[in-house]
Amino acid sequence: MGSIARIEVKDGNPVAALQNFCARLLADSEITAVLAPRQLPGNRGAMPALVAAPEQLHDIDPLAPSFRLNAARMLTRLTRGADDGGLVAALLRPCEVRAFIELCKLNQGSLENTLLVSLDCPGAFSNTDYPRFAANSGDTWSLVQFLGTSGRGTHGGIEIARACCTCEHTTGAEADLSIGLFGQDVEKGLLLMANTPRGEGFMTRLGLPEATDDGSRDKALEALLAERRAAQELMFAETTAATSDMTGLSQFLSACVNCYNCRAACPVCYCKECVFLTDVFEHKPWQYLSWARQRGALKMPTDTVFFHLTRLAHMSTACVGCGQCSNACPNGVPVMELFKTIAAATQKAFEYEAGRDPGEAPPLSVFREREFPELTGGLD
Amino acid sequence: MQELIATLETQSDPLPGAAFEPAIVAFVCNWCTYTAADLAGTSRMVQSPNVRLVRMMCTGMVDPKYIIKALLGGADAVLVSGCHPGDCHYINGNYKARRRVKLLMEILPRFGIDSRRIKLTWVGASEGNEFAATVNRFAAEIKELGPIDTRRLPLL
Amino acid sequence: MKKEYGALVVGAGIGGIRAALDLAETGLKVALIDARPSLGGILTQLDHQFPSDHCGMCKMLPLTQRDQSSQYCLRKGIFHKNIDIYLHTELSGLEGDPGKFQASLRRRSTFVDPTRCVSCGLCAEVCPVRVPSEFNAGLGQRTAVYLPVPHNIPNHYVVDLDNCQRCWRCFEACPTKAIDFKFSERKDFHVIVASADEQLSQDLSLWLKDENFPLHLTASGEEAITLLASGLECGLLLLDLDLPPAETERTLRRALELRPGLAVVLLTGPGKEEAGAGLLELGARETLSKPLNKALTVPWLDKLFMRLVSDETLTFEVGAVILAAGFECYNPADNPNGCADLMLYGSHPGVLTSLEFERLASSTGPSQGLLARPGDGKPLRRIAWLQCVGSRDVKKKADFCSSICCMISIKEALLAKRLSGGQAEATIFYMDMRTSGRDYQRYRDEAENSAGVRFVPARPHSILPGPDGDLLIQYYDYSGELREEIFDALILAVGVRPPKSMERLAQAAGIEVNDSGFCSTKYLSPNRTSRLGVFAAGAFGEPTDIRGSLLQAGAAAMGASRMIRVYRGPRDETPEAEPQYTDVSRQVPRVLMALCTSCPTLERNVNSELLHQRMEVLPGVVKVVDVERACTREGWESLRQEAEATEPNRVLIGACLPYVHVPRLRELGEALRLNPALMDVVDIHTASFSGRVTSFGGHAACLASCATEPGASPGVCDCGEAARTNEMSSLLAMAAAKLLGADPSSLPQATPVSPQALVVGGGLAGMTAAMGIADQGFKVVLVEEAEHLGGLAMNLRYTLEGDDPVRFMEDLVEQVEKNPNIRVLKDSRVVLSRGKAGRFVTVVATGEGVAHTLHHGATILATGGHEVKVYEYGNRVHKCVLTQLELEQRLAAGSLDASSLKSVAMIQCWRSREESRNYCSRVCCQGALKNILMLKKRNPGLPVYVFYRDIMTTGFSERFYTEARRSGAVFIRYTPDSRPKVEFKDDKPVITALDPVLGADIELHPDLLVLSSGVEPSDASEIADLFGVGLTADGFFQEAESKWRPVDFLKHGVFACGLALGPATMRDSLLSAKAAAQRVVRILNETHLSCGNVVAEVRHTLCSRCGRCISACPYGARSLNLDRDKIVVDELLCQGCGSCIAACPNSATVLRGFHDEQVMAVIDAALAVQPSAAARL
Amino acid sequence: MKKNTHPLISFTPETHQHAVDGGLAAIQGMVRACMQCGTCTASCPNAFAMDLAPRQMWRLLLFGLQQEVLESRTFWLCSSCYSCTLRCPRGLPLTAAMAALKRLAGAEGDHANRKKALFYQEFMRNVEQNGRVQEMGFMCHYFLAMRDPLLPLEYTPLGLKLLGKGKLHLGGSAQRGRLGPLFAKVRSMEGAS
Repeated sequence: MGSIARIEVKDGNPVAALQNFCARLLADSEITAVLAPRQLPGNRGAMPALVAAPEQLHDIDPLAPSFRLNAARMLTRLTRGADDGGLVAALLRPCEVRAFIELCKLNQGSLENTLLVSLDCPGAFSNTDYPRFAANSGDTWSLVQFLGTSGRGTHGGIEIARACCTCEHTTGAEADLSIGLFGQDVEKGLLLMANTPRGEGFMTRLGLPEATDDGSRDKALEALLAERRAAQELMFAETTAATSDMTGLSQFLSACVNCYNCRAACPVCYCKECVFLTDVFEHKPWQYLSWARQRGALKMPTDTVFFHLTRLAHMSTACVGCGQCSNACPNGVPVMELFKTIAAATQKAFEYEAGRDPGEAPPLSVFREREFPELTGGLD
Repeated sequence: MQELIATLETQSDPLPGAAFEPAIVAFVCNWCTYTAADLAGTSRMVQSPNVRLVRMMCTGMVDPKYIIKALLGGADAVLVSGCHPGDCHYINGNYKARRRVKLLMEILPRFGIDSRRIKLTWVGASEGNEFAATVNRFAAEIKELGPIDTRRLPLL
Repeated sequence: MKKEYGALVVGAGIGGIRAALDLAETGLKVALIDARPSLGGILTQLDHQFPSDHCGMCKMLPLTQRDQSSQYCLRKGIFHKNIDIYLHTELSGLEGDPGKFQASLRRRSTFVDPTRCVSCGLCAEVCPVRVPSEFNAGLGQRTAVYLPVPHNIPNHYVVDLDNCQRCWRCFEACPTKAIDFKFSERKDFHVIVASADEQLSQDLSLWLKDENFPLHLTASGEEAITLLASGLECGLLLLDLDLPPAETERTLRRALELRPGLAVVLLTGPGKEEAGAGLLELGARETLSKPLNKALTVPWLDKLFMRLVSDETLTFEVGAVILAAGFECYNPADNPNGCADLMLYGSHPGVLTSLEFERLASSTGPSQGLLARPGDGKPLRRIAWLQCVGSRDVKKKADFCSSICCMISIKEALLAKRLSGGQAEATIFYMDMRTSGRDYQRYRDEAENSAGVRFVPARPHSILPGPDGDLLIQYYDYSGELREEIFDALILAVGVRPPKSMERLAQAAGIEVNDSGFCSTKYLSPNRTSRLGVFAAGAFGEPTDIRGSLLQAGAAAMGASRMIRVYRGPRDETPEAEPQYTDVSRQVPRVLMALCTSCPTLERNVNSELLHQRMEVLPGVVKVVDVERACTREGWESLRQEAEATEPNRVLIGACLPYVHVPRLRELGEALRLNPALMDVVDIHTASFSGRVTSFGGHAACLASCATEPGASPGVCDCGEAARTNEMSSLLAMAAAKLLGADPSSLPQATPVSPQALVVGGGLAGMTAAMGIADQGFKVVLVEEAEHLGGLAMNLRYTLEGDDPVRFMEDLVEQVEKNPNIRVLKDSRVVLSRGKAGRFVTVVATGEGVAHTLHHGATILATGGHEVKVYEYGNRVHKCVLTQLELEQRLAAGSLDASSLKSVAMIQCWRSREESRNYCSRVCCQGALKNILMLKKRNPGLPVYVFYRDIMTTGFSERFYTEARRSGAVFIRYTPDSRPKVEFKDDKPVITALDPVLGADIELHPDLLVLSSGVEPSDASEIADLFGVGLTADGFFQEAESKWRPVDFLKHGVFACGLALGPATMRDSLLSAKAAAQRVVRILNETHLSCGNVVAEVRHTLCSRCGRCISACPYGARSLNLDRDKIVVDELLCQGCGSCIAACPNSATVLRGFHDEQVMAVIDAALAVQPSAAARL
Repeated sequence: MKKNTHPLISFTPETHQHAVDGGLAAIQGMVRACMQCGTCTASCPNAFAMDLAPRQMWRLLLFGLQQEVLESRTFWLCSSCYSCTLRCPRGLPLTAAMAALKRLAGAEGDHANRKKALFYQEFMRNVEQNGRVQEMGFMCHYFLAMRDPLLPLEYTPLGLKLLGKGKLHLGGSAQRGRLGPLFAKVRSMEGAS
């Protein structure tokens, strides 16, 4: 357990306290900029912004329950191949931290060039729901109330995204620093915990008052996780039941129009261009005709199930369950439900957890000489 | 192109009540299993006609796409077969293949594709009889299992 | 027929193949011959080799310009454009001098025309003969017309004439008329009998009446000669020795004058043996004992006729000869002392030789890999191995160690464990476990500790039949306790013997053999025979394992290559041009499909019309033609003509045995100027043969329809034909789909080669390698860290074999320094290296601070090693403690007076063969023996005690162990658990140790304690990093493959040799250095290196540079170019395995010949439902 | 010595030198190339009764431990079946070495060894003369040679027991003298080896 400090909250405004925290970071000579969610005009939610000037921190709102996109991809652009020596401090949700770690394993970003700061995540609303939430209760008071419930229950009849309801990775201990909200009186103060040597270094330099762990965060977390896991189990069971055969899967995916937005929104689908959009899948007319003949009829566009199954094979071991796929789907296909269910299985099969440890190689990049004897009937 | 369609149109659906003959696509490595299959063929070993060999240089190059494509395209089963561990002409391709098959085994059976329809075996170049036996056993097993429903379903 | 070759390689086992490839790859034409009717030598029978316990022979195939040779399992066969293979062929004479030998060869006919045989096996089905199968080591039978190796390519039946009963059933059964017993030529085979014996003449004319040979009976030699002189086309002269001796001799001489090479057979009676022998020397073919009887004479004459008209004599002009005739396994039944019965070999089915066990464990063996006892079929669960059967046994004329059996037995024990699912108990009875290779000890340890193989140091002598067909083995263990154990089987680890044909071969090649019957070689020129220009490869000169055979073969190839270049002048400056192909990348695909119709089965079993119709409508197919007999030259000629008319840019051929056609595709490609990568051959023959009645991918319509026609049997009805036609269409459609998507663009540009080599390390290995390269006309830069050349070997003073290493090394240093092609950089080290095979740039810094930038095409790392420094057991504290090397030097310098010593003790394996130096150093046992013999020579009464674990005197060095024992040295075995303890009293060592034989502790007070500290490699981590190669846990270089690519690294263009590669004697270092030199010459000999047709490429616009492909590539062929931020492929390092394409999620990396589009189109074609039988047409 | 009692045998070069000077050297020479494979022991039909297995005896011999060697009864139990000689992979004349040890023990040994040597000598002479053992005659000669008046008494109980079972032959044999040439041949062969 690393050292713990306290981020004082003044005037019952944790957002201002975090803005202040960002300013402290920015004041550090090693930090060149801060990447953090910033409120969009018109209550549309928050999007990441790269802030280099402290005076521009006023709109920063890392606590807004809005998760318009996974910022891990943004951070990779800021870190891959960066060589000026400065660090970008990134305030991220745990799923963003884990996605970023996955992307770093794939050489898309670099942990060297960033200071990762994660925040305890109570969850967020989907992109379509957030404006409604914000319209109903766009003030600090309602935010504090939201944080107090840790995203449980409905807020003005609006539920947080299902990915968040079923998320068991609500804290980002993989980051250099993490900010503790759970179990805290967010109107008074937040916790800051150092998890890595780099985090410890900053902790010392930031000069925040020391704090002790009174166990309240762990207790709150435990209660939250119990609920989340139960929800997750329920989701897995529902999804498994709905997709237990090819007919079920087809129905599950039936609204898909092959727009590939899910893969564009997916933080760990790192390909410059999906293979399904390349010439590999530019079929010749006679091929379509021959398939149609073979099957009697051919659904157009083709390869929908093929796409989703292949995407599962490609990224399910790296899936962090952030739910941006569902968020991005224009047709309401419950993509997250499917992918998270399968990802849980594939990651378990390889004793792997996406984003857990930067030193852990992706399962499909390594092998052992002796493993999985059941595949070949125990024979070498 | 018209001729093609014309010929294809002469195809008829299987006769009702006829015995089910599974279609198995086998991705085999150039160095071991393909040569074993060739040996089985040239030695006239009795082997199931249900298998179509797709020669790969190494099982390590069998993309998960290929297996998914085959199963969605109506293959009743897929066999991936290469050199024994430690034997790979390309040092370690078979180990990589094993991980990929493991991955697909975690995914596809969850959608009703019976895990028995995906098989990984090691068959060395001189093991013609082993290849024939593997194929025959596999074909018999799949016959028992019945046809895969991807061919029948109006798949997306 | 007279052909010219660069080299003749005798023996097509792995040694011969390696040597032939090494020469062929440098552009020399090679004739590869083997007396057997099949390729591959003994390894065709062995499926499993340690350490992988499977095969890996294919790893020997060329890595650069690999499309010049076959790309399939090497155990099945090999093709290389520069190698002509002659099987069933023996060397019968070698005249002339190096550079221009005249080699005569005898090629025995197989009586089967390979261009006609389709390996259908109908001949064997009708053959009534049953003889033990050589392939299955006698476990099982074969017919007289048989497949020598069931998995060869090409695989044609052969007739074993010696065992043939002349029933001619095979001839009648052959559907393609491939078997030719020369019936039509009988009438032209005139037989002259010269005999005064009327009865004999009468008998002969009666007996031979039905054989159709024109018979000419003459009563005297004169008459016979007259007949011959008259121009009679005589095939055989039977000369009766009962004619007056002067007459017989005159007749023979005259007959041979008139008809050189005429077969003259002497009819001898009792008392004529001597006369017969004399005439045989004059050129008579053989003798036949009188009185003749019909049952023997007629078949004999008939077979003689067939041999005479079918066998061929070939004459080649060759620059050098490599002998790689291999070895044979010792047969316990051959033991002159009749001990076979003691082992129960031959009388008990549970007693097998190791070769027989290998066949049992093989899936192509008699039990198809099931470990069951021959006879009663009992599963083998308790198996014992008995080492040194026929080795290390002076009474069996084997004062040598066979070198291979220890590791074979360990491997077999592990194999037994694996095949029995871990149930088998394996016990190895041994005298010394000779794990004398770099990683062998660890292999043994794993077998012992992880797999539970039991090692018992004892030699059971009494093997008795036990209960239930089992075996009772009695032995005294080391404590002197008599033990009895029951086993299901006993495997005799049989040693090796020179080939049976050795004497004949040695005579034909004009070489000497040693006392043990192997080819005689000198210790410090291990690749040379006694005849200049004739080299020994493989295990021909000394028993050795695969690795050793390949090193020996590489060294022999180096010797031969050098010899050819020296005697034939400088290399040809205009090497054979690579074929130029038309660029068809902008053309619409046009596939020409040719279907071979030669096989009657095809016609009978397939609806050809329907097939044509289906194929013609396939996309891209412009024409479907029938070719008669695609397996013949005429067939290909007609195909070529057809292709020239059609102008296709893809060619697909449906025929049989696709592998056989690979060379022909190259030729067709050259004729059409079309890259063979755009051609393919599909086996439609196997499908046409199947007697099955099912269709693919749908439902078997025929079963239902056949049922409606009573009496119609499956396979005969039309539906069977339909099914076969379906299968065939599907196969062809798949291949067509693949061809259609083939990438026609030209390959990446060939890499120009810098014709210079860099050798790092100026010791024995480095200097030898440098000489091997320089002598072949290439420049070499030799970099040595020290101020003098020579390295470790400079410290040696004498060898066991009596050579003078000091003189040898001084000569070598002088030769190197004087060689105009070698530039020596002493006191220098490599500081930087970049590049790939063909083009390296390396910076070498000298001690004075001068930096040399070198451009070289290949690199040899020979950084050597040194004797391990000893700081324990009182060395460097007490003067009486020395290492073996120190003792050798002191003895040589005379600074140690052996006669003043009262006793000497030696401890072997000091701190080696256990972690952290868990390997045998290979040199210490020999070093100790050398010193013992020197001490004993100077002071015969000197007691010498040697504490040892296993004495590793492999090969012929065994005799020095015998000699050391005879000289009176006492050898005391110890184990790592009870090692000798050393204390010092009054500056003298006091050694206490357990003598396991007596079970008692002994205490020694020697004057001198000598420690065998072993060798370790020089620190090569920096060099390894610079050249991007690996090191083993012990710091030796990690070669690409310990058996099959012993001097290569995975990174092509960099090679290793000598002590840096693993513990080595001087001889070992010489061999690996020469082998490495030849590998380098292979690269330098080219002006450009081009990659294979199957090679990976990156589509940069799609690439996300995630680097998964880099880590997936087993050859290090991929890297991230930081300047351009691109993944780049070194197309020479890339071997086309496709690991990268499966690792890449979006097909940004592609493999030529296996694009995603192609593979998916093939899958579509495979799954396309063929029209059912009922609906056809 | 079958049980591993691990007695400490201490060597000094001096004891070894003594042994080499003694009559043992020649016998050592016969078995020097021994590599302790144990084939001799495994082949020996009498090994079960020996106090030292043949392999162990050769070992002691090579260590130069004359006293320990001569104290053993192993070589006395050698029945010259030549199995070991036939099977020794090193081709050593082991049976001859056994015989040489018998001779050495007879010549140099203590009372116990002389006793065994005489017993053996008389046994063989008896066999050579009679073609088989004439127990009565053999024992008489042995007692005479030993010149120990009390010795016959030691053997009386055994003698009576054997006599009772009809195992003692009292004299008279048709085979008399037939084995002479065989013994002569063996003597000449052993002399030669």
